[in-house]
Amino acid sequence: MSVPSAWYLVLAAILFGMGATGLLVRRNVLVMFMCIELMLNAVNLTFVTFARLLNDIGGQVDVLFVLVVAAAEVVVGLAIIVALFRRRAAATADDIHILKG
Amino acid sequence: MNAAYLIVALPFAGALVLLFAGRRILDPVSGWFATAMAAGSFVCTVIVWSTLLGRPSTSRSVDKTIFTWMPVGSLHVSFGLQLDPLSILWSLFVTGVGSLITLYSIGYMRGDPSFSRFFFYLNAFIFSMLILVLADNFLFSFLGWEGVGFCSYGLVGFWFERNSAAVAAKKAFVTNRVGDFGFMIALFLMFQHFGSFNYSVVLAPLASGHATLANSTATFISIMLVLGAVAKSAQIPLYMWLPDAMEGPTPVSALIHAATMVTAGVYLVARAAPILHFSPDAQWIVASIGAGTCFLAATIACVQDDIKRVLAYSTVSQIGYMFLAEGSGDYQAGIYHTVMHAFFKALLFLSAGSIIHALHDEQNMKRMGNLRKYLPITFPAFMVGFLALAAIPPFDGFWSKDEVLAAAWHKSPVLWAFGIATAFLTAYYMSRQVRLVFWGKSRWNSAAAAHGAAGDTGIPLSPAAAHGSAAHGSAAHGGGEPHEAPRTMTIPLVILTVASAFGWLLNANFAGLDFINKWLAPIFPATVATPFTVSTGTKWILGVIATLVAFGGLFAGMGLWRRAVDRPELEPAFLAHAWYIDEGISATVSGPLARMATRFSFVVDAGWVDGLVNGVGRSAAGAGRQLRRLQTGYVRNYALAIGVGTAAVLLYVSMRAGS
Amino acid sequence: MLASLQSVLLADTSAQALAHASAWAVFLVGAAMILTGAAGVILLRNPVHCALMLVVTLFGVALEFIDQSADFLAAVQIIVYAGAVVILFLFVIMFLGVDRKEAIAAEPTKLQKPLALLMGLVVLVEILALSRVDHWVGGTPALSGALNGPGDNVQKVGQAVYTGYLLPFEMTAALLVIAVVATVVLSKRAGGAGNDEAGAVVAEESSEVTS
Amino acid sequence: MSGSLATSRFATSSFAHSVFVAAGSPASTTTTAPPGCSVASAGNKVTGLCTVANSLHISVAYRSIAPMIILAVGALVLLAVSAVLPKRPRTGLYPALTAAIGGLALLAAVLQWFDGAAKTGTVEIGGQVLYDRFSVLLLILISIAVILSSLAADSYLRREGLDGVEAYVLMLMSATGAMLMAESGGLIMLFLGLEIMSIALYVMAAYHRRRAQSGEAGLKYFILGSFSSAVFLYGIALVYGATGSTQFSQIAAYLAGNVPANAGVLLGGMALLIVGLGFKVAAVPFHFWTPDVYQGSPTPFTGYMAAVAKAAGFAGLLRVLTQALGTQQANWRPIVWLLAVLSLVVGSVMAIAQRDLKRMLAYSSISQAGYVLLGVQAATAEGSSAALFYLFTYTFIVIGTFAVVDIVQGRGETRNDLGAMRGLGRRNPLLAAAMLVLLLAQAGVPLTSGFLAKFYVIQAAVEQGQYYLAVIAMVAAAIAAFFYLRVGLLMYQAPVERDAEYGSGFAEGLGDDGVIIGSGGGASSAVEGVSVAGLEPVPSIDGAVATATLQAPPTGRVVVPATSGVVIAVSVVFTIAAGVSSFVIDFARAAHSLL
Repeated sequence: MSVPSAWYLVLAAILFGMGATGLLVRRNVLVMFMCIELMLNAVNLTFVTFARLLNDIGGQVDVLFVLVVAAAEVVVGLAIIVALFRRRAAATADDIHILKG
Repeated sequence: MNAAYLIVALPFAGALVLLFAGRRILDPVSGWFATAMAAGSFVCTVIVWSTLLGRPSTSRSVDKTIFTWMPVGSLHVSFGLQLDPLSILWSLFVTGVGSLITLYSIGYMRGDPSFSRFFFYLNAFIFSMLILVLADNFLFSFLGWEGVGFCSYGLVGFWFERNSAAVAAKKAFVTNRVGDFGFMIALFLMFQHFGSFNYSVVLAPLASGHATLANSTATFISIMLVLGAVAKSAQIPLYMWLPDAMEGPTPVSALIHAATMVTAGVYLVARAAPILHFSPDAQWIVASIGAGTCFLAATIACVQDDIKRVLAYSTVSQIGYMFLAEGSGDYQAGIYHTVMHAFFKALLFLSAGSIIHALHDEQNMKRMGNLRKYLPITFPAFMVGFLALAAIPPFDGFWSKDEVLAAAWHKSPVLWAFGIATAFLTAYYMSRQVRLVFWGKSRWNSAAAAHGAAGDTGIPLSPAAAHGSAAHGSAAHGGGEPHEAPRTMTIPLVILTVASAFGWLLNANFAGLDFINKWLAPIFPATVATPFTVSTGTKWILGVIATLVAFGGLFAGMGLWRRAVDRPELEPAFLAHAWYIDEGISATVSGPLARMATRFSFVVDAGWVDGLVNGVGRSAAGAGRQLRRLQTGYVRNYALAIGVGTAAVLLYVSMRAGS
Repeated sequence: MLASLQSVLLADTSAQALAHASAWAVFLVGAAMILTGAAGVILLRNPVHCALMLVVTLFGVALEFIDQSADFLAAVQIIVYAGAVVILFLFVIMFLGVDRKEAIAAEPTKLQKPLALLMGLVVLVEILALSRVDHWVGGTPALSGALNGPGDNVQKVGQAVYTGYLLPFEMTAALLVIAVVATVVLSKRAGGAGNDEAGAVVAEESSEVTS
Repeated sequence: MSGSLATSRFATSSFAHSVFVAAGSPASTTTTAPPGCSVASAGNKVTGLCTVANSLHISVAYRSIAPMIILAVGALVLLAVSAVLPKRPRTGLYPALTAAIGGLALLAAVLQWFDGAAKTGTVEIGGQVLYDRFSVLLLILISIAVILSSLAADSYLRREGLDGVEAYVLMLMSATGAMLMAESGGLIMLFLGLEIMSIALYVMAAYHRRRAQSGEAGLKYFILGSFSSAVFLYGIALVYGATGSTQFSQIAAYLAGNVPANAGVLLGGMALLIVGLGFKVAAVPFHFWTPDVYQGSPTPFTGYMAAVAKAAGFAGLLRVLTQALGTQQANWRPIVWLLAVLSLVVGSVMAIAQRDLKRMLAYSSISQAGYVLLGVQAATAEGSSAALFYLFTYTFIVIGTFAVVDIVQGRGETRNDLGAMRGLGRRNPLLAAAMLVLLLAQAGVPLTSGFLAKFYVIQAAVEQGQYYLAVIAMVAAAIAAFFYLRVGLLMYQAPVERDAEYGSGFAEGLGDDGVIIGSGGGASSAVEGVSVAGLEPVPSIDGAVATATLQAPPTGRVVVPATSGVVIAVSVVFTIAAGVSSFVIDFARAAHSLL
């Protein structure tokens, strides 16, 4: 009836790829974290599109769970980041590498 | 028959006590305790043996389960002792020779700060070796196999503060790991094919002719088993660790690296005879390895200066004989030679230890000489051992070697030719040794003066020796004069001398005294080892030739080394360098390959075996270091690695989806 | 508001072409927002700007949800993401005082960036190759309840959540407990009271969404 | 928790555990009468729920999720108790309560084992829960891990001044998530369980407030974990699109009856699922987080993490691969094969190069994951039960090992290098003996559970004719033997105070060669400090430099806290008992009924 699903799915795939790339190239922990949100949104878009294609409500419910998980992840993640960076001026992921080898 | 449990329990208990309480037991007591345990085990073995002897020959195999272990599929592997002629024969000489050497060690190790640790190892070794031979399944036997390897590792590296001892121990350990792989793979194949490890399931049907085995299966299993045997018994191509293992204390060389552990490979091949029977190829491999090793090692032994290294190469060479006999299908001859060898080689090593002891840690034969005057017990003992090893009738070695050579002749005259050449060389290098050590001028005066202060535990510059000299130092020994060893050391020598002189009577088949043959007959029925006979005439001719050759070697050695000590023309460099095998392969490997390899930090330098052995450790550690660089600590790098992995997996499935 | 917009679009059955065109229009607008926002997140140097660009993407995704008759999710998307998550991001950025430009040039490992770009591209190409771009779907339709048909979207989602997805739905409570405990634990350090509140706020909000 | 909420909204009845979820559209189900909805039957522990509107039904079989509920409710009880109690409760209250809750869960799980429904295997609660012995065995495992870890954590947390209720709540919640994974009947459930477990573990990794390493571990684990979760989730979406469902049984049914329109999407989804779960079980090349996180996390939590996260991850992997995607075996086996080989080799090789004890154990756990993968990739019932058995034995071994490490490292986790183990044989012979047993078990020495575990997985591979894999596994085992043996020997060497030799010995010996030749018996020779024999003499300058980074080993007697002692004793006893008898593998055999 309207836009073919493939368009949404390719869009989602591009968004996923961008999110993944962003995670790998950015050094700011918070921005890396935002990139994870981008990836999760790509997945949500994929779920919704498949739900429409399959005429199945399940896909939409799955998105609901992803949203909840994402919210909880954000809380915990930001708490860890705050706990770790409270005394540091610059918050880049590269500043944290005591453990290696 | 309940004494059967005691056979293994006594040394085990001894090892445990010495491990946990050894430090609290005073010096000689722990040695006596260990000796008592080993001797008790020997007594139990004798009891079991006599019990079995009282039974008809067909029912001399008893399986005593200790406990049921792992369930594999529907089948339970039980750990038990299989008391049969083969295992009992081995146990007899393991415990017998083991007790004597433990006794001898009391004197030899006196004053060593790690005295009780040494005896812990000895008891643990005897226990492991007994498990190896008495186990009723291959898996249990493998435990013993690993156990003796561990004890050998601990004992070779006993004086680990010396770098060479540590390196030698490592070499022995890693070389044996190679063999262990073979054994383990054989185990898995065996389990896959038979569904069991038990001798009664795997071997008995084959031995009784109720089952057959495909040639390919038999060959593969056999080759893997032989790989294990070759590593443990120091045969080509894995023989290099044994001469280096002489870094250990001399009683260790006598017990582990001459009489018992190195014959584990011989035992394994004999045990697996029913499998080998279905693979002529594997038999040929065994025979060829034996022939090649006995000759190669004998040539190298001709030019060694270190008294123990001569004996070490000689051991490699003699085990080659045993393999030769087994590959030729005459297992009894191989085992006969094993037993005889245990007697005379233990005797030779212990005598050598006595000599080293007397000369305050001198091991170079070129700095000995004229010792017959000073060592009234050691000298005749060594001479008997020498005559037995040189196969001069009527001593031990002659009779067993005669049977080995007859079997080799039957298999192929080429194998026999290798054997007879080795016989000549053996007589030659042994008479050279005797000449250098006991006759000629005393060349040890200066040496003794230089080394006299080092102490008497056999190893120069070791803290053990330094410690020892404080207690029994040069003052007690009145300068550098060679002296006979204490009684704990000479008694075993005397016993072993008698055994080396008359042990052959155990299997004197011309007089109907072929006890070992008859005893082992139920283990090697016609379905396992195709019987063959060499006609009496041929046997006589072969025997006469062997005797002549042995005397030839003896006279050659005695004559050529009558005067000079340094005869470079008789000590060609290629032999002194052990045929350049180490160096040769080292050159190939460290040439273009090394240049390539260094880029990846795989360092191959010290020679073939060293390169291989250390290479395993080094390349693993080197690879580890390289990989550690990937572990940068930067979380984004890790994420990238996950990304790369994801891309790779996706790439793979895209190819699958595309096809 | 968004839901009503969508119902207007769907109600216009008399002019299918218009509906078609409007669906495309919504899709294209959404796609543009998504891609612009994503590009902004990964390219802009100031984290505050990144967070704002994230909102753009989130709105774009919500638009696409509406376009595919996921009204409820669109609403949740806006409320949870734009309303809570991004606010929290901004709060933390301000709290930590990291709202400065990132020195993108300084790079401890040289290969990281080119490899990262390459990997992103490779993964994308592979996913597209696997789907052959427009052959995405197989499967048996409507196993957990049909999407089309009578009833509105919220009702259907609710039904599915309280029947087949009951257990997972209940178990999300565990996540919220963890989130609360986590913030308490991690903010125990001396002088870090603000963090505590931030965690609690989000935990409350997300529990509202799910209950 | 779930029950009360659900009953408040829907009409309740009590029919037995059978589950009915309308598979068609709501319109079609109006004609179908909800079966059993009005029938009150004997299921006393079971509450059935029937919806009124549109006749969608769900019944909640509580007994199938009893251990999970016990843990979750237990966590809330703990929180409540801590809120009610005065400021500082009696020491040991929380760990005791946690262990008791774990014990209750264990009891429930053991009862489940004998439940007829679990024996045959049923699908419960709207298809979200697979109730079979496979799950139950893992529930037992997780309960045990909770009990042991809570006991082991007690002394650590008190020593570090971190005691409080939160750690135990997090542990219980993460165990709930792990149980959810083990019992999951579909990908969504699996994902939720994974997230519940992981998010709690992130916090646990960052739990030590004063250690920078702990925070770093938490952050790294969190970023990489979220990344892999997103990848995993995309995999779920793709599989959902390709098959139309996220339930394992329905995916399998669809794939059994149909050829997917485009296998590519399915395979892509499968690949991403493997990546996500491969991350959780620390398979190479998704392992990079492991050493850092294991090293940085509080030691008892590391043991817990290694046991539970691995077990749950493998449970998910087995469910997904063998149950949902069993038809795609030909496609996933090579991937898992490669992961197994890489994990085995990289884990062993890297462990040699380590000086930090926890880090070495982390790499060792990577190589252990390789062995479990060996069982997974065999794709047979034998392989699955071997993998289960491996996980079960590894739980005890790893928790026990980290408990010992915890005792040795001392306050502030300052003595984590291998040298800290030096002289343990004298400083506490029993502890050293226990550690030796656990190390030998990890090395796979016969008569320990570790040997049987390795044996079974290799056996499973050999049965599939994969001799190469068996050989690689054995080579890896041989390499691994070096570093386990190394620690074992170190414990029995004299705790000399001579720093220079000590430092040079370790820094160089380990760095260069990784192989220690030394005395097994622990002689008192003064020169033993140089018992690390590299090939070349040790350069003393480097040694002196290295000394600066290493601490002198203490020589006093090591005191074992009672709770940790119990944990170690239990681990050792189990390790030996499972090594010499057959009961565990019998359970594992019985557990693969659905696989």
